[in-house]
This record gives sequence, C-alpha cells and structure tokens, in this order.
Amino acid sequence: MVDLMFEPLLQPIAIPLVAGLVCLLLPKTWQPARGWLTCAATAVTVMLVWPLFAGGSRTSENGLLRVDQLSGFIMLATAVFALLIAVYSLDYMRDRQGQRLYSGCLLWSLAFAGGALLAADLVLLVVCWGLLAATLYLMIGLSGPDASDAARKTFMIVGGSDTLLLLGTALLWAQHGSTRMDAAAVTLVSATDQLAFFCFAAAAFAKAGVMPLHSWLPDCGEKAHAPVTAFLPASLDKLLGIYLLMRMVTDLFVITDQINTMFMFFGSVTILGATMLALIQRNLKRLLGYCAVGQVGYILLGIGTATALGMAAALFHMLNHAIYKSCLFLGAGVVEEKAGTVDLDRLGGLATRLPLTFASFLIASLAVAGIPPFNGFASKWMIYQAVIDSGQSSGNLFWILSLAAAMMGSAFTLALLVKVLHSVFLCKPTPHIREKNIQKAAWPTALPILLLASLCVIFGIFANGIPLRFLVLPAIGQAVEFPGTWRAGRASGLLLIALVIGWIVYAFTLRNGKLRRVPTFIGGERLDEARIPGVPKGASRHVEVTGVDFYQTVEQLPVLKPLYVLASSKVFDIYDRIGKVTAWLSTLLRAAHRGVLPTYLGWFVLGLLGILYVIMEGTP
Amino acid sequence: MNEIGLVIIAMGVIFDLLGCIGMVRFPDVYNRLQAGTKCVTLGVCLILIGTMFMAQTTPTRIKALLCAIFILLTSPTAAHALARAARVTGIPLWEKSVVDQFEAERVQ
Amino acid sequence: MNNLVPLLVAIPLGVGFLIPLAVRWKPQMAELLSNLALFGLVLLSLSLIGNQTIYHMGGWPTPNGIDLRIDDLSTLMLLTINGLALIVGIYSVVAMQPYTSQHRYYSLLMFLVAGTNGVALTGDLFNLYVFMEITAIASYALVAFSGEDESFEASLKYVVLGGLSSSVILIGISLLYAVTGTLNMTHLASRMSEVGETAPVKFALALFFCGFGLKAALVPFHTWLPDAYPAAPAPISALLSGVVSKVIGVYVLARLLFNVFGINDDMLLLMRWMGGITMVAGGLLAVGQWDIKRLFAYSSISQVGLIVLALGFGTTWGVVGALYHLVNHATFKPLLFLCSGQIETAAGTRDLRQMRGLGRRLPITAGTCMVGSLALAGIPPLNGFWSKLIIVVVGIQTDHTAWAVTVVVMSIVALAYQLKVQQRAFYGTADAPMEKQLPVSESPVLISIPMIVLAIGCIALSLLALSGLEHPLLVGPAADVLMRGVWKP
Amino acid sequence: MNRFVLFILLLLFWVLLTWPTEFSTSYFQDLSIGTLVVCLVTWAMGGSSASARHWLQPQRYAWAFVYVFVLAAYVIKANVEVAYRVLHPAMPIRPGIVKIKTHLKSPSARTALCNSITLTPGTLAVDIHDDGTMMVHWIYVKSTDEHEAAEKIIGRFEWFIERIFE
Amino acid sequence: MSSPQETHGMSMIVKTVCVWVKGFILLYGIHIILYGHLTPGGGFAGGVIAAAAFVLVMLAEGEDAALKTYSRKAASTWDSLGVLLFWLMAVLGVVVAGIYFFNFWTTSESARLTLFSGGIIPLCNVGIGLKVCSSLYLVTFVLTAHRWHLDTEGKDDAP
Amino acid sequence: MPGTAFAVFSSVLLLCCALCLYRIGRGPTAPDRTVGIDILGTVVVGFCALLSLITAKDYLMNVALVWALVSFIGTLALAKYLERQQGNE
Amino acid sequence: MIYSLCFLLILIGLYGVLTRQNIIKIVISLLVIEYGIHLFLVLQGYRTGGTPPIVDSSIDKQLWLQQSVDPLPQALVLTSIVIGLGVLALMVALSMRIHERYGTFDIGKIKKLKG
Ligand code: NA
Ligand code: NA
Repeated sequence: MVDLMFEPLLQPIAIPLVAGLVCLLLPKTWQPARGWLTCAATAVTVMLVWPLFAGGSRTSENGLLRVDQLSGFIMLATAVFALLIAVYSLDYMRDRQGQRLYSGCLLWSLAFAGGALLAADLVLLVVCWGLLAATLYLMIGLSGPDASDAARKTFMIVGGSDTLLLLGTALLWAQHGSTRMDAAAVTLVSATDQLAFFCFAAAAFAKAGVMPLHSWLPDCGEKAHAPVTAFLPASLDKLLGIYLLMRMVTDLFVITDQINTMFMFFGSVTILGATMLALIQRNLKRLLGYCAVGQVGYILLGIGTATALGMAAALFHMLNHAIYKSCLFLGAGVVEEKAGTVDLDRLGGLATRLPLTFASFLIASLAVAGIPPFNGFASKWMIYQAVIDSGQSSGNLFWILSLAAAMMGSAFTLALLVKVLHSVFLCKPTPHIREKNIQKAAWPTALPILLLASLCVIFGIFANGIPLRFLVLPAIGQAVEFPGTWRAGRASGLLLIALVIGWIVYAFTLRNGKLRRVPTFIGGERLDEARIPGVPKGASRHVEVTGVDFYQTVEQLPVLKPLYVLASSKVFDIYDRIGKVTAWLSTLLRAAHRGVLPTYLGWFVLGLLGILYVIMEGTP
Repeated sequence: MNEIGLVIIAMGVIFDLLGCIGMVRFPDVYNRLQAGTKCVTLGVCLILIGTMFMAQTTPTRIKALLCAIFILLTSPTAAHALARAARVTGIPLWEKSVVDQFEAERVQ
Repeated sequence: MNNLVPLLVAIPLGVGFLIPLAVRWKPQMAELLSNLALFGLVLLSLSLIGNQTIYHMGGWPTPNGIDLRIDDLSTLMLLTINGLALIVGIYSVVAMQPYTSQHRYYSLLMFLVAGTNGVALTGDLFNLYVFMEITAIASYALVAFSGEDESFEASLKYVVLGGLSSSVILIGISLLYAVTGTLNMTHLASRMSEVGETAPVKFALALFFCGFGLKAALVPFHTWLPDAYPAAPAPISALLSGVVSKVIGVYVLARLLFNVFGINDDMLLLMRWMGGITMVAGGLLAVGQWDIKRLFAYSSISQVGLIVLALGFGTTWGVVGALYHLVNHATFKPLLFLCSGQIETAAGTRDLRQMRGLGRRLPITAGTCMVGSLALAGIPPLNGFWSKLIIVVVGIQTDHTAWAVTVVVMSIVALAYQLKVQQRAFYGTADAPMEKQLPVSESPVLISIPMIVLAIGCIALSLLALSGLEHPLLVGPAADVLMRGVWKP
Repeated sequence: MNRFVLFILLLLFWVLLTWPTEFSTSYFQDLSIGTLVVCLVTWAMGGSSASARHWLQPQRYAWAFVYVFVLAAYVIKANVEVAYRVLHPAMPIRPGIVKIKTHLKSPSARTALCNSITLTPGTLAVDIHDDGTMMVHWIYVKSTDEHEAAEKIIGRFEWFIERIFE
Repeated sequence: MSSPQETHGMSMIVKTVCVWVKGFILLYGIHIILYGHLTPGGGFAGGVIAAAAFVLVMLAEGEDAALKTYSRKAASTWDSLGVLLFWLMAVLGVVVAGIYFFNFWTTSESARLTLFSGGIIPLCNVGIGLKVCSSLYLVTFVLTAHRWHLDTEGKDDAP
Repeated sequence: MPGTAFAVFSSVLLLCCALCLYRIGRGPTAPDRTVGIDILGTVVVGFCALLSLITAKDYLMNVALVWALVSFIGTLALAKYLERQQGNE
Repeated sequence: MIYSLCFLLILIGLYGVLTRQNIIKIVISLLVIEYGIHLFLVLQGYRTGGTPPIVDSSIDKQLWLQQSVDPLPQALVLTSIVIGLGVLALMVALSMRIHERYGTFDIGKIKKLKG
C-alpha cells in the first residue's frame, strides 16, 4: 500500500484526483481557495510529470501503468495545459455558477487523462476514456442552460466512442487473450481484428474530432465556456485522440497501406470539409471549433504517411495545434467576457481595446494559417514534406489529392482567420461594442494567452531546437530524416529583419502624417459619387465591410452552395443522421404497441408457437 | 335393504329425468321451474333416501338425510326466488297463459 | 443456523399479515414493522453467504417433503432482493405518505418480498409456482395501488397476461409431473435424464420459456411491463424492475434450464435470440419515450434482454456476466426509478417535454440520477461497464461477434436515452410556473439516503470486478452453481 | 329463532355430523368441542326474540308428523301430474299467475306454506306481500277467482301449518 | 352508502329460510375445519362453507344484516389473526423442535384419528379456515357493495 | 345387478345434466339459463350421492352436501343479480 | 379420452382469451384454462396414486397410516384453486374499477397506455 503511494506513475494521477475531490468538498464560499488549490495541484502535477517525461520508459510494479517517451511527452503537455487553464480560470470563473464542479472536473480530467496516457492495460484506458467523457460532459453542461444540447451531443459521440473502445478492447482480449498495450501488435487479417481496429479508430477519431465524428466539437466550442473548450476539446481531447491513434499505429496494430490511405482520405476530407464549414460561421467560438476540426486533418495526414517524418510531423502539429487553438479559444473567451458576445456581426474594433489579446490572437491565427515563422508553419511544412515523400516512394497517387487538400485547407484557414481578425479586432466597432466600456483583461486571463502565443513564436522559430528535439523526436523513437529542411531559425531571422525594416519605414514615413489622402473608390467610382440603390446622391455614406459580408459570397458560390445547404440541414452530422434513423425505428416500434390487450395476447401466442417450433424441431 | 334402496333410487332417477325433460319441453320460465323444481327435488330426495338404505355406515346415512332435508327446504325457496326475479325482471308468461294477476296488480 | 432459512419467507409473510392488526394500534407500525423485518432479512441473507444446504420443510426427506435450497446463486439473489427491498422500504416511509391506506402497501410489499424470497429459495417446482403467484398477485395489486385510471388499466393488462403466463407455466409443471411423477427439482433433474428428451418434456420446456419469458418481459411477451412499471408507485417500480421480474423470470428460467433440464444448444440459441431481440427492441422503444418512467421501463426490458443474451452464450464467464449485470441492474435501475419518483413529485409530471432545470433544486436527485444513468449506459468505471465488458468479451469468445457488436450499439442507444433524461430533466432553467412549483429544498433524508446508497452501490459494485473479472466475488460462485449442470440427488 | 332452541338444534346437528362409526370415550372430545362451537355459532347467528313456548307444545310435533305424510302424498301426486303433462304429446297446460290470500301471519308459517305449495301439484309461489297476498303460478289454472283459487291451492295446507307454526 | 331498498335483501321466504339454515351452515363449516385432518376438506373447504353462511345472510337479509352478524372490522381482524395463527404454528415448530411445521403436539400412535390427534394440524386448519372465511366474506362484500353504488361513487381507496 | 343398475342410473343422470346444459345454453332469457343452473346443481347433488354409493367413498356425501349448499347460494345470488339488473335499467 | 377434454378446455379458454372483447369474458376464459389444468392435475393423481390420500371410515386406518400414498395432485389442485381465486378476485375488482373509470368492458377501448 505504501509502495503504491510512492509509485511515481500513480502520483500524477492521484494528486489531481484527490485535489479534485477536495475541491468538490470545499464549501461553496471558499472559491478563491479552490481556484488556488486547482492551480497548485496542476503545478504539482507538472512537476511530477517532468521526471517521468525526462526519465524514459518505465512500468509500475503492478504492471498497470507505464510511461514511455510518447506518453510522457503528451502527459507533460496535458499537465501544462491544465496549469494554464487553471490560471486562466482564476479570473474567468470568478462570477460564474458551478465553480465547485468546474474545479473538480478540471482536476479530474487531468487525472483521468493521466490514467489514459499512462495506462499499460487497455481496460484502464477504456475506463479513463469514459471518465473523461463524463467530466467533459459535466464541464460543458455547467456552462449554462444553452449548453445542455451540446453536452448531450458531445457525450453521445465521445461516450459512444468509449463504448466502441470497449468493443475493440473486448475483441482484442477475446482474440488474443491480452489487454496489455505492449502485447504483440495485431496483424489485421481476420475480420474481428479489423473490427477491433475500426473500433479503436472510431474512438480516436471521435475524441480528436475527425470527420465524420466531429460534429460535437463545433457545438461544444460554441456553447461551452471558453476555458472548457480550450482545455478539453482543443487540447486534451486532441492530445488523447492522437495519442491513441499513435499507439494504434505504433504498438497495437500492424498498419497496412489501405489503412494509411484511409487515414489520409479522412484527413483530407476533414481538412477541406471543416475549413469550408468554418468559413461560413458567424459565431466566433463555433468557427474556432470547426477550425479545430480542420487541423486534426493535418495530423491524420501525417500519421497516414506512415513515415517517421509523418509521425513526427503529426505529433508536432498536434502539440502546435493544442497550443494555438487553446490560445484562440482563451482569446475568444476574453472577447466574449468583455464584449458580451461572440457573434461576428456584432463584434468589431477590439484591437485597440484589447491590445494584448489581439496580439496573441493574431499570432495564434497566423500560426494556424501556417504563416512562417510561427509553429503552425513548421509542422505543416513537415507534413507536406512527409506526404510528398511517402507518396513518391509508394507510387500511390492519392498523395497528390491529399496535398492539394492540405494546401487548400491552409488557404481557407488563412481566409477564415483573416475574416475573424477583421471582424473581431480590425473593422469598425459596431454600436454594440461602442456602448461597452471594455476593460483590459485581468492578468490571470492574459498570462496564459500570452504564454501560449509566445510558445507559438518560440516553437516556430526554434522548431528544430526545442520542440522537435526535446519533445517530438524522442517520442517517435526512431531517426527522422528531413528531406528539404525548413531552416526555421534563419528564415525567422530574415523575417524579423524584414519586419524591422518595415517598422522603420513606417516610423519615418507614415507616423509623421505624410500621407496622401485619396477618395474612397468602389467599383472604379468614387464612393461619394457612386450610385447606390436606395441612397440619395450626396447623402453621407460610408462603406462598412464587416468581413462577414465578404465571405457570404463564398456561401453563394455555385459549386459550394448545395454543399452548404446540405450542411446546414445537418446531413453531414452523423449524430443527427443516426439519431433520426433511431427515432424513426422507435416510432415504428411504438406504433406497434397499440395498447390493445388482444394484440398483446396475440403476440403471446405467436411467441409461444415460435418457441415451440424452435424447441420441438431443434436447430440444424 | 339394498333392493328397496335400488328401487327408490330408480324412482328418483326417473323423476329427475322427467323433471329435466319438462324443463326442456315447457314453454316459459315459470313452467320450466314448476317441472324442474318439483320433479328434480323429489328425484334427488328419493336418491338420497335410497342412499340411506344402501349406505354402509351411519355417518353416511345421516349425511344423506341431512342433505335431503336441506334440499327439501332450499329447493322450493330457490325456485321461488327465481320465479320472483323472473317476474320482477318482466319476463313475460307464455302467450297462451290464461291469466296474469301479478302483472295486473303491477299495472295498477 | 439452517433452521432460520425458512424465516426468509416466514418473516415477511407474518409481518405482512400482522401489519393490518398493528396499524389499529398505531398507524406508524406499518412502516416500522416492515422496515425492521426487511432489515432482519438483510442480516439473514448476509449470514447465508457461503452456505450450501438443502433444508427439508417439516423434516421430510427429499422426494416427499418440500425442499428449500441454499446455494451461492440463491444467496446472491436473496442478498439482492432483500437489500433492495430494505432500501425501497426506507424510501417508502416518506414517499408513500400522500397515499391513503398505506398499511396495505406495506403488507403487499411484504408479500412481494416473501414470494420473491420463496422463489429464490425453493427446490420444489410447484412451490415455486405458488411463490411466483404470491409475488405476481402482490405486484398486480401494487401496480394498481395509486388508484388512477392508468394504473387500473396497467394492472388489468398485467393480470391477464400474467395470469395467462402462470397458466402456461402450470401446464408445464403438470406435464413434467405427469412424465416424471415428481416435482422436487433435484429429483426431477435426475428423473429427467432417465426419461430423456421426450415430446412432453420439450413441450414443457417451451411452455416455461414462454411463461417465465413473460415474467421476465422478454419480447414478444414484454407488453405488460411498459404499462405496469410507470403505473406503480416509484418504490414499487424500483423493486419490480430491480429484482422481481429478474428473479421470477430470469433466475427461474436459468435455474430450470441449467440445473433441471440441462442446457443444450437449442435452448442457448433461443435465449440468445430472445434476449437479443428484447435488448434491441427495448432500447429502441426507450429512445422514443417522453414519459420518464416509461422510458426507464423500456430500458428495463432492454437490460433484461442483455442478461438473457449473456446467459445464452452458455459459458461460465457468460453466466458471470449475466449475473453480474443482473445485480448491477438491481442497483442502477431502482436508483433511476426512485429518482423518477422524486422528479415526478417535484415537477408534477412525468413528461420529459414539460420539465427543465430540475437539477438546481434537486441536486441529490440530479447527482444520483446521473450516476445511475451512466452506470446503465456502461460508462466506466461504474458497475454497468464491467458487466457489459464481460458480456461483450464472452460474446466474441464464443464466436457471437455480431451479438457483441449489437450489445455495444445498444449501449450507445442506452446512453442516448439516458442523456435524453438527463438533459430534459436536470439541465437548463425551469420556466416560471415550474420554478414556482419546485420544492425549495431537496427531499428529506429518508428519501435521499436510499438514493445515495444505491448510487454508491453503482460505484461499489465495480469493486466486485477488481476481485477478478473472470470470477468476481459472490457472482463467480453463483455462476458456478449454474454451470455445474443438472442436479444429482 | 330463539337462542336456546337454536342451541339445542345445533347441538343435535353436531351430534349427527360427528356420529362416529363406533362410540368410544374419545367421543367426549368431539362433544365438548362441539358444545363450545355450538355456543359460538349460537352467539354469532342467534337473533330473534321469539319465545321458546311454541317449541314446548307437543301437539305441534304431532301435527307436523302427520303433515309430513300429507305433504309427501301431495308431492308425489304433484310429480305424477307434472310427469303426465311433460310426457303428454299435446302438453296439456293452461298456465297463469293467480292472486290468493292467506290468513297466516308468522313468517315461518308463510314460508312453510309457500314451500309446500311450490312442492305440490302444479303451483309455484312467485311472490308474497306483507298483507298475506300471494302470487302463485299455476300450471293448469282452474279458477281465477281469489277465494276459489285459494281454496284449491292452499286450503289443504293452511290448516296444518297454522297448527304447527302459529 | 346505499339506498335502504337495496339493503333489504330478498323476499320474506328467502329471508326466513336463511334464518333457519344459516346457523347450521356455519356449524357445518366449522365441523369441516376442525375435522379437516380426518376427513377431506380442512381449513380451506370449511372456510368456504363458513363464509357461505355469511354470504347467504348478505344475499337474503341484506348487507346491513350481514354486517351486524359479522362486521367488516371483525372480519379483517380474524382474517389477520387466522393467518398469524397458522404462521405461529409454523414458527413454533422451530422453537420446539427446530423444524418448521414440526407437529409438536402429537399424541401416541394409538390415540390417532380423534379430534385432538392431529396435533397442530387442526390449529393450522383453524387458521386457514378463519383466513379463508373472512377474506371470502370480505371479497364478496366488497364486490357486491361496489355494484350498488356504481353510479354515485367516485374514488374509493385502492383495491 | 347393482352394478348395471348404477351404470344405468348414472347414464340417466348424465342425460339429465345434458338436458340442463341444453337449457343453459339455449336460454332464451337469463332466468331460463338460471333455472338450468339451479336444476343442474340439484341433479349433481343426486349424482354425488350415487357416486358415493358406487365408489363407497363417504366423503362424496360431504361433497353432495356442500354442493347443495353452494348451488342454493349460487341460485340466490343469480336471482338477486337478475332482480338488480332490472332495478338498474 | 378425458385428457383430450382437458386439452379441449384449455384450447377453448385460449380461444376465448384471444377473441373476446369483453373483459369479463376474457376473465372467464382464463378460468376455463385454469379448470382444464386442474382437471389434468387431478387426473394425474388418479393415474399414479392408488387410493386417494383421504381417511374415511371405509379404509383400514392402520393400513392407511402405513401406506404412503401420493397426496400431491389434490394438494396441488387445492393450492392452485386458492391462488386462482385470489387472481380471480383481483381481476374482477379491476374489471369493475375499469368499468367505473372507462365506462366500458370493451378491452379494445381500454388503451390509454400505449406506445
Ligand atoms: Na427490469
Ligand atoms: Na423488469
């Protein structure tokens, strides 16, 4: 028992678990104490995880827990994110309902994530996986009355995937007699093994938000509190989903080419579909949710390449994605908190009012879009490389499509983030914003955002030096060849120089007011002379391009329009589809239960006859 | 004793049969009751008396006697109750009946 | 010690008849006496753990007298029955206050427990029939107890279908008696192997399938259940769903098939198909419900289907899974029914469409209900997960992967309807009229304790899994009893 | 029925019921329990306050004894008559309900009368009112006049029953 | 409860016959109960016959007369007491001999076949008889009483 | 000799029962059926007595007695039921 | 021959249960089924047991005491009748309540609970 207590693998699970319990038990009025306890517990967890991460592979005495480079790395990331979120929540949750449950769930999520990551046994993994679904459900649910639908949907998909994980585990267990993660990898020959693989894949896809199991993510992003989304769907669930996928690919199964192609296919579809859907969103958080889905596609592409480079790229992208997407969600949280809305139509001009948030948001956005020198570019670049590389070596032409999808996805992402940046921060403040007296964000809120943004920069500039070298490549465990290396440091230096020059030019020219003012032109006409229907000539006029309006045209494009129409009627939402079919079956069955006793008696006799037939005749 | 018993039982059985035939043949409830009650009561009482003669033990004889008394007491009562119920319910007499002073009185 | 065995039936019967007298003295005697009796029964059942005896009523030897049989399986059943009954009895103290003639309720409850205990104990086929009928009659009356139109309708349907099934069972018993000349189950088992699989035996078997299938609510004999459970008072729904239909349906069927007839492939096939269809139909029907108790009732059907399906896999481990799930179901489904009672009291309706945001006013109900829901949906680490895991693994092991997949799919469906309840009842904010109607504070202690105990049970029963998934405490030995096969004298 | 009389009759009934195949000392058990039980039943079922005087007049028993034979004769006659009507192909019946009046007062007497006429030739008591008017179903109505019918139907019994019961 | 006309029972003749025979029927029922171990029948059959006596009163003399003879409360009390007697006999067996329904009050072999020879069996039969008689009476009562106020009655307590 | 006689008696009584059943089934009115039931009850009493002779079983005499009782009460109940039917209409 | 009578009774009852619309008739049909079963059980007793397990004066008591006759079927039937009576009483009471509330005995019209 004492040994168990000092088991280093158990501590990072036990500490947050106990702390969570304490949080739940603390009286309602002790909120500050609870907040600080959460921070402290997560910080301690980070400290406890560090030696695990640094210490290499080991297995616990009872064989139930195990850590290696991969899980250590992800575990560390998880703990760090938890710490950041805990700090952020100090202020964010101050005046909100359900703090007690929130703190408890936050810590427990960390604990269960630790359990899932450190599990050496699939059953433990399944257990923690399901518990995470439950905490996620609770955390979304406490985000207010509107969130209940999102919570239900999330739990349906994520909890349902847990059930599939159970089936997968059971299949492996029944077929191979072991639920150890480090048992011999299963070759996908028999149908049951393939079924098991697909169960695992579905679970990982659902957790990570790969299409078509993505639909909980936008809902959740829209409805849940920003830190909740930033913590669970944006970082923790991604990390776990990808972790499971990596485990499947590296330890559990022997992957075939078809599987890889399938991964790449789903990756491409996810990239394109999610970013296109994100493009037309008007809700900032929902848009970010779709965006988050899209980024998983890249990771999947990386894994699908089945090369060490691809894996490394995927892991790196996963980390990066978690960083910048958390940053974006936390930023969105600030926006929501300060502006009282996340409706893009009602936001605007926050750049001056929330400068730090804007800066972080800008960095993270550029990172998402894959603009150098930020981290997103580094990992995406690796992914492109890996796709090209593996495609050329395998001769399967699918890689071209994938690459095209990835490129297009990047373009779309850039477009949609420009849209966001424009309509939230840059465009003219809407009346709604003008009315608000917007204060700067408090330090506990600002600190994590700034930290994450700076990570975006650091991991971008020193991609080879820090994240790849210390975090990603050890986790891959094999040598990675970089065919056409992006010299991130040098390029960044050049960019920096360019920026400095640009600033100097700006400083010496523009700031002195030596500007040539020109009339506004629209469509080749001067604005104040242009004929605008409904506006009398000479009347005061100005043009507001809110960004949203601009992208409405995208919706109307002839090829995309039908797709968007279908999407808005939830045709691509697997949750909705299956729900409809189930409801239809249920209605059918209910109609058969007419409430009339003779009918039921008739069923009784029919049943009796059926049983008689089976028993008397026997079976062949 | 046995022979006497047998004869009595035979008579009883015959009366039973006659009563039942009457019950089937007669045209309305009241006549059927007449046939049924009288003949079947007597028939069964005769059977019971015959049983008294033929039974081997005293308790059985006593029971047969008690049973006969009981039947004699209750059978006409039941018939009366039935007839009254039929009449109250308004079951009409046979159409060839000559008189119905019950109905006449009720009409008054 | 052994002499106390029949007390398991005698105490509740005696108390049941004593209650009408005792309430003349003091009306509170009804709940007091019945809860005391139930407490005693729990202690008695606890004392039986590990016991293996055959008790001869009146001291007659096996073929002539009536046997009571204690083995690990019946002990497991007794523990479940009496434990749950005690919880329900405590809950009833407050929950049944609004009803008139409470003492009848407690009498009937006692008869229900007596009958169910008797069924779990008896080693005589006809005696089993008698106890089953006692149970059934008490449940018919309890279903009608609330005195609403629907409860009478439900009870009538239950009574007609139940009566028909009892007749069918009695025909089966008569046939067996005609063929073998004995009704003692041990004796019967040995005679059966002498007689062999003749047509009358098979016929009787089919009749048992049908009759006990109705008691267990297997499709297509399930139609009484969705009417009866919602109509009954919440504690009774809890008891009926938790143990009664399981004991007089599933337990008896398993006993007869495994220990008396001797299991064969035809029976297993039938069990798999009946159980599987029941599971699917029940789950699908539950999804479409708006009446919270009706939803839970259909979910009960689905779960019983799962149990029978697991029995139909026919291996020891399959039986372990089935029994484990049976015990688990006896924690989370009663919990859900008790919660539904609280919800109904608070909201004044059972229609999920008309509720919203009860969670804030009923935190204990919301919390415990959540635990129950997740346990039923098989979310780890709650007890439902472990039994489902076992069942799925066994399904695959025995080459019934399709059924295993179905179990998993229905698990997701279960999650769907449980989340429907959660979302509709507890999340969101109550509208103004509902808000006004809601109680200011959570229910009294005597209501909360049973729910909390059951919720803890949902968590604690997973500890059984830790004692070894292949042979958990209590459940494993009970499964062995069935798998040891036909009884030998 | 008077309680004492009831007690005696019930005790008699008990003795008849428990009549053993051969008497022995153990019969005492049955008798003592019987007395106890009979007391109980008398207490439970005894009712009216009618005096026991009637039961102590021996002439009533004598008339009753005679009446049994008279009644028996009529019963047999009645049966033969009905048998005749049943078996006759033409079914010679002439039914109807006639009204008659009896001067008997006590319920027992009236009951005895009614049962008697029900058991005897062609008549069936349908109803009796408090004033003594009776409705009688007659299988072969010989007279519709109240007095004449009364004479034909009940005249032969009324006399005996009055002596036995009133 | 019910209109006076309806509690009257049946015609004078039926009433009188009822008065004559009811005591004998009850006694006969008790006889069957007490001698149940020696002759066929026993508690159940005897109970039915005893109940028949009361049911006869209810039919012929009316509900009120029946209630005067055997009140509802008395019936339900005896009902419970009957069962408890039976139950007591069963459990006493444990106390005396450690076996349920142990016939702890038997006489010698030679003294069998008399009233007291049955030991506890007659007592059990008495219990059953009380139970059967009272519940049958109550059931009949409830069923007939119910029909009478079919039109006026609203909700009654549960069955 | 008694054996054949009893056989004949039994068959005749069975015939009686059949006639009663005919009346019960045929009706035409409810009181008609009730008459059939009443008479059937009485006939069965005789039959029981006869059976007790044939089989030499004492207890059948008890059955006869009980049957007479039940039949009487049943008839009264039916009669009362019929009367009340009329009263409700 | 008489076994087919039991069978017939059960079938008639089953037919009645399935086809009748009136609750009371359904209840009666159930009773018929039950009687069929009871008849069958009683027949079992006569087939297997020699003398009925009943003491009466026509049997040598000492002999009877030594004999171990199978009293089961009668006991079964008796118990079964008692149980049947209980169920019957319940059914009738329920039917009456239903009639009171729904104003009908027609089972086809009693369907508030469905789906
Ligand atoms: Na259930
Ligand atoms: Na159930």
